[in-house]
Amino acid sequence: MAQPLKKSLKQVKPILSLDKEEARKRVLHLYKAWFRQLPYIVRRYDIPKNVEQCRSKLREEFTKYDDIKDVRVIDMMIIKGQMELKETVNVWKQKGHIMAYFKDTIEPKPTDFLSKFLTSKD
Amino acid sequence: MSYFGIDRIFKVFQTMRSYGGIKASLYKLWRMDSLRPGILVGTDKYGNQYYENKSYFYGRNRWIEYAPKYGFDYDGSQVPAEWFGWLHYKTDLLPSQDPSRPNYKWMADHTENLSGTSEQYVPYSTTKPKIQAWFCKMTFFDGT
Amino acid sequence: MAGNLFRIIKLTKNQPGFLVATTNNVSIALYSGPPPGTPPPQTKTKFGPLADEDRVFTNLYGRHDWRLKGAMKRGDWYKTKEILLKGADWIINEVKTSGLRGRGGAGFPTGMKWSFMNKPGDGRPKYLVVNADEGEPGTCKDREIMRHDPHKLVEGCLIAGRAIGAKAAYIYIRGEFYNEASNMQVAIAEAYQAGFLGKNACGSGYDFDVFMHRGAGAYICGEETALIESIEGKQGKPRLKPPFPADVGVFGCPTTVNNVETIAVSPTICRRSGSWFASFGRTRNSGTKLFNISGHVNTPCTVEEEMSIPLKELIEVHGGGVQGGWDNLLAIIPGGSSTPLIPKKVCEDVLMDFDGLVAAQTSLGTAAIIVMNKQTDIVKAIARLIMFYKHESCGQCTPCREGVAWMNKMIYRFVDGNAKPEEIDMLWEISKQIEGHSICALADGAAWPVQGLIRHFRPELEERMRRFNEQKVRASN
Amino acid sequence: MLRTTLAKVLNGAQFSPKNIAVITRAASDQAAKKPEKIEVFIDDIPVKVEPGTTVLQAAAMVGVEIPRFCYHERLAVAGNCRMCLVEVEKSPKPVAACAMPVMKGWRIKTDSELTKKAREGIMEFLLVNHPLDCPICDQGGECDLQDQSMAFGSDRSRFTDIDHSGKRAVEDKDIGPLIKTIMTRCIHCTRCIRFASEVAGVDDLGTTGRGNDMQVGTYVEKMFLSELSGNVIDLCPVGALTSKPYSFTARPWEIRKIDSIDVLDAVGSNIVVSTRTGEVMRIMPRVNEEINEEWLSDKSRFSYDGLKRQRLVTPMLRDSKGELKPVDWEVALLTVAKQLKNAGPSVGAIAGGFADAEVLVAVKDLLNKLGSEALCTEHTFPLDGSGTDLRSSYLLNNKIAGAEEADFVLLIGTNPRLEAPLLNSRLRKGYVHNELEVALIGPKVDLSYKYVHLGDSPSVLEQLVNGQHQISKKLTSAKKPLIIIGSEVLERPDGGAILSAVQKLCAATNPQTENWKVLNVLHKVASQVAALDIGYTPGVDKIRELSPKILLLLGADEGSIDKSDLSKDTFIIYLGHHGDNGAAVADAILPGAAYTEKQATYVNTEGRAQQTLTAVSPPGRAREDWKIIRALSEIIGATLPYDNLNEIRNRLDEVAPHLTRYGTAENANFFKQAEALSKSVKSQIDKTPFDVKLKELQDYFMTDSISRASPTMAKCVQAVIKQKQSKY
Repeated sequence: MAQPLKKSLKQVKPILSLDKEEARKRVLHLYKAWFRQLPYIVRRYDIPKNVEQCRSKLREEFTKYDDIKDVRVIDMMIIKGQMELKETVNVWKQKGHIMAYFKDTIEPKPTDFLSKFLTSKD
Repeated sequence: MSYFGIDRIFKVFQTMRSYGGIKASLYKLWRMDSLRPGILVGTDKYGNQYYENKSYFYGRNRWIEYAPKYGFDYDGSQVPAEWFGWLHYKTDLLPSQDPSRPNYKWMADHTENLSGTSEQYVPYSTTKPKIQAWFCKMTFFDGT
Repeated sequence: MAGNLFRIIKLTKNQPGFLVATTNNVSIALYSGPPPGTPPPQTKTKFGPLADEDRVFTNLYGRHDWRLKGAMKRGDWYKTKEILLKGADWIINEVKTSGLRGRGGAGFPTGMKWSFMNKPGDGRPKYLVVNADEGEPGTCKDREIMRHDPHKLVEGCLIAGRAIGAKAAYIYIRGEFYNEASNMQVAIAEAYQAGFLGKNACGSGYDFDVFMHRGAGAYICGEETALIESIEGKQGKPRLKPPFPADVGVFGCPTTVNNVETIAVSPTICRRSGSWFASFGRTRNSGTKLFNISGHVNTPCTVEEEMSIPLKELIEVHGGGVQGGWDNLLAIIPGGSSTPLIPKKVCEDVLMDFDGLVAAQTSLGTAAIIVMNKQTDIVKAIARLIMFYKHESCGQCTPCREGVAWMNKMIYRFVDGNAKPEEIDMLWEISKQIEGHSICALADGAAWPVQGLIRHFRPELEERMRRFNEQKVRASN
Repeated sequence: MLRTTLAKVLNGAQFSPKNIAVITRAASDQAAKKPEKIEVFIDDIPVKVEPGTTVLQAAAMVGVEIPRFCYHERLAVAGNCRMCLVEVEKSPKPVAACAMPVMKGWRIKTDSELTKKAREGIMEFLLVNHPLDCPICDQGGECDLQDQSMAFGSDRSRFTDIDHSGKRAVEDKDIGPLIKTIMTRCIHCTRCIRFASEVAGVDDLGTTGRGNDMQVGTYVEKMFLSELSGNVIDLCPVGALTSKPYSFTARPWEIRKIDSIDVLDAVGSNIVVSTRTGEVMRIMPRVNEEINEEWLSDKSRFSYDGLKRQRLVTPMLRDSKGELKPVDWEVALLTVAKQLKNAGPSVGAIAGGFADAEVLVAVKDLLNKLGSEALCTEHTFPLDGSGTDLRSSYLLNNKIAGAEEADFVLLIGTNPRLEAPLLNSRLRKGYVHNELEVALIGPKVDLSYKYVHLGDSPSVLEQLVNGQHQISKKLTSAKKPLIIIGSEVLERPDGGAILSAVQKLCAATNPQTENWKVLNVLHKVASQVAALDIGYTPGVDKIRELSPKILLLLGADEGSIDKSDLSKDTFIIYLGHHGDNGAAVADAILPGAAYTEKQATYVNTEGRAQQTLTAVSPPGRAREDWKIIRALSEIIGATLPYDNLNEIRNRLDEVAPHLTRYGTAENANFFKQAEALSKSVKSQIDKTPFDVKLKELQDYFMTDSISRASPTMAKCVQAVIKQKQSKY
């Protein structure tokens, strides 16, 4: 009973990629697409960031998930990323949505006693 | 003459003359973005002058020249109530000519809108604060 | 009895040898005849009128001298010392034999009440309190005793005090009884001077004091625990029972509270024997009794009569008959204002004693007969009584404080008929809600007259309401 | 009068075979000596009870609650509301459960038709004259009458007389600034009257008139002024007596309730703080049999409005003109830290009456790190003999609850009625129910019960020690003697000699009970015991000697130290929550939290550690006290090793383990050693007569920075003065 179960778990229906290599290609593809669009995004949205900053943010967003190994999860994230890209390029978003990546207005929570004391946050 | 538009040139000169020379005219143009000849129909007590030129199209034929003291800080709220009606075509009667205008002793002086300045009106809370803070009553160290 | 049995059981455990002898003794005590204190069996079938030589109160009408000299001439203070020397058990047995029941209204057997006090003492003194706060409308028997025969009461205090082992007696007299209080005070002073009271009373070696305490005229102070509170100097408000006064009474000491008449007849019982007293009236209702006849009779009076005398005979003989003849009678309140009234058809053959009146759904109370003939506005009469109770309620406990005031409001509307017929049932229910739910019996006394009225005169009430509504309709047209 | 009658009634309870209605705690204790339980049946559930148990108590044992209005377990039985009527099988009338002792084999039916009818009838009668103003009544939502009429009342009204004569109306009475009366709502349960005469010992309340015109009131136009008066508000089952300061401010269902501890005296009463929208709306007592039963003194109950006035909400620094200016925490902390660094070890601290154990230990750690030992409390305690080294010499060793068991109490230089009202209520309880005798050395004050006044001369104490006084015999022969000495006399210069004399006196007594402690010290402020436990030096003499460059006042507002005692350039830091004497002289103010705003540990006069809980957050920029010290330590560079409450509690545990055992009173020991050490004291007792600060009621209300800021307390003082001038 255990054996077929294991098998069926292994053989799942692929979303996009059949193996790791293919997934890797797709990720790189997506990365490049974003990379190319960045100058236009900066101009169209009139955000107070230059292309260089946006590139590092892009890299940061991608490397954030570099520990994910499951192909299906990677595929899902690729789909999400493409959706994001499309929404961004077509200006379906607004300036705030783009700036949300940078989290400029979010203050980090104080961790040490003194800053907690001064900000009155416990 | 009018065919060649020479009369307009005359008019320009006429206007400039009525303003008191080229320098004064240029200043007016700078201040008010237009040069318009008109008949001075009245002055209110704040020094604003009201002009009318019936030859202009209706809607543009009455205007105000704000008192020099305002400089470039003029705005519509500086028009007092009694001239407002004439200026906005609510009435054709000048304030001095209208017998039906109420004029009582208790009527307050006109004030302009002070929003955005340091004297602006700010609403304040009338509820008592939950905590009343303590403030020092000038006690010097030596106890005086 | 339980004590005896307990003692036997205990003995058997410790000393089996004594078992036979002890049980024998007990069996002898049980089978040789009725125990001491049992009244003689009933033989009479006709009761009253009382012969002159059988009267206890021989100066009821004040025709003779009320002071010590006159009283001694009439037999008071005669051989009191010997009675005292016979001891508490003898006196209590004699009173038990006489079948004397409390004359204050509730009719509790006096001998039994006194015997409650004969428990082993705990060092606290015992007291006798005489309830002379006679405030029940229609009742005027105690004042006759106190102003015309005060020495009977003083002597009764001494004897009753001896029976219960009291140290002193307090006579709590109603504030309005000024002359009666004066006479009593004189009588007490005389008794002290003659050596009948105080240290070594009557030379019996027994110390006994009698004090007078004048009340301030509150009806509720006639309730025994309220009376105790009042003596203690507090507001006259009834206490909770238990503890009964026999445990915790005046000043926290065991106390017996008795009516004036109960105390005043006890010397005569001791002198003429309990079985003499028991020969009057039916069993369990024995003795002679002071009856007050007032209202619509030709000669209102207070009279000493035999118990169980028929009501009609009492009124005909002593009251001179109802005004306008017996047929003009409407209703009678047989035992003071707090007892339910009885209509004429019941009055025909009812016997004036505890059991006879209970059978007629009323009560002997203080035997104050209020006669009402057909000129009486019966609803207004009862309403006036409720107003009295409302005014005299102490206000301590809820049913009485709120309920009686409410009843008063309603019944005054009933006088005019300004109510709906359903409200009669409501009033009945309210009176039932009051009855038995309060600390003392005042609330019961306030509820009963209303119940009596509704029980016997409901058509009258409905008729008034009908008339009132008709009038209202007519007025609005 | 009350006392003698009750005492005799209780005697009767011992001897008479029938049982007695007045079942007080003392009486039931006595009955317990004769076990032989009797069996009764409540709704057919059998239960074995002690003889003398009332029906109501027996029903409570099986979990059946019988409705009641007039009955209250801590007051005498009145039995006048009749709400508790229940049917007993074979009894023609229903009996009042609160007053009727059970008899063997009784079958009590609390749910029968008769019982229900009786309750419904009583409810109807109560409502006949009760106004229908629940929507505007402050008791609405926590009203016994409301609840019970829902549970036991009829579902419809038949009060037809509302169309004819209406309801009764009663004029309201002015009985002071604390209690609002709406007498029309009164249902005459007389709980307030019984409380006043039995517990408070003020026979001002009573009934006038009778029948339907009966009124509860003060007989004459007089105010009901007592240090325990507020409790009648809790006792009142309806809205006849409500709290005046709380009136129309909040509804019970809007309120958040937080259990806490009172710190306005050294008793440590348990309280419930009711808050709404971050504001303390009222304070009510919480039951704790060992401390306050369910009473609360007026100062503790009503001075909460002082928590909203005169508050320090922001750090302040004195500028060059000598004026205190609000600043940020950064600025304040940096300035103070600079001063501290410059001063080096020349630092002193004085702890006031509201300082909690956490801040006390934090300040001690900080100062020790800086190399200073000048840690003092505002209130002095003699250091001669064992001094404060042995706990036994500064605790109320026999506990508060133990006071009511005593049979002889000697009070020395104290007025417990005003210094610790709830201890005094225990003494009064002992006096009323337990034949307690009290003697007092000190000024003659009204203790609400009779006592033998031995004069205020210290020579009386000497006579007692020598056994020459007429009362000496009583003291030595008493089975449970108590000696309660006020902390105020120990603050005298000859306090050591007095304490030593009292130690000797205690040694001369012969308590017959095991673990009975004769010596008891009554403190006046909440912080003192914790401070002494942690190791603070009592009294400010040390500060005077050292004259440190920096003085830290931990809410020290009693003016125990004067600016003239210090050098001109002493920098004074005030850490506290109220702008009072201390803040006025300070150079820097660090705003702390009041007791309702922090989770903090307090130790009461009997050595019982208890903690307050945060009911509201500290106002403005105020912070919890120990955190301020912790922040300061970091800026100085001598960081204290605790960052959160748990860590500082662990530190507390290291210093004195009993400080974190909440709810339990750690017993003192080494009595013998303390006594032996006290013999070494050679100083003589002064001839100055003993004195206490709080003599009369008007002295009671405003004693500390919170109550001084409270308008309600000011009104109370005015009311007492006004009452004094009136002819009643």
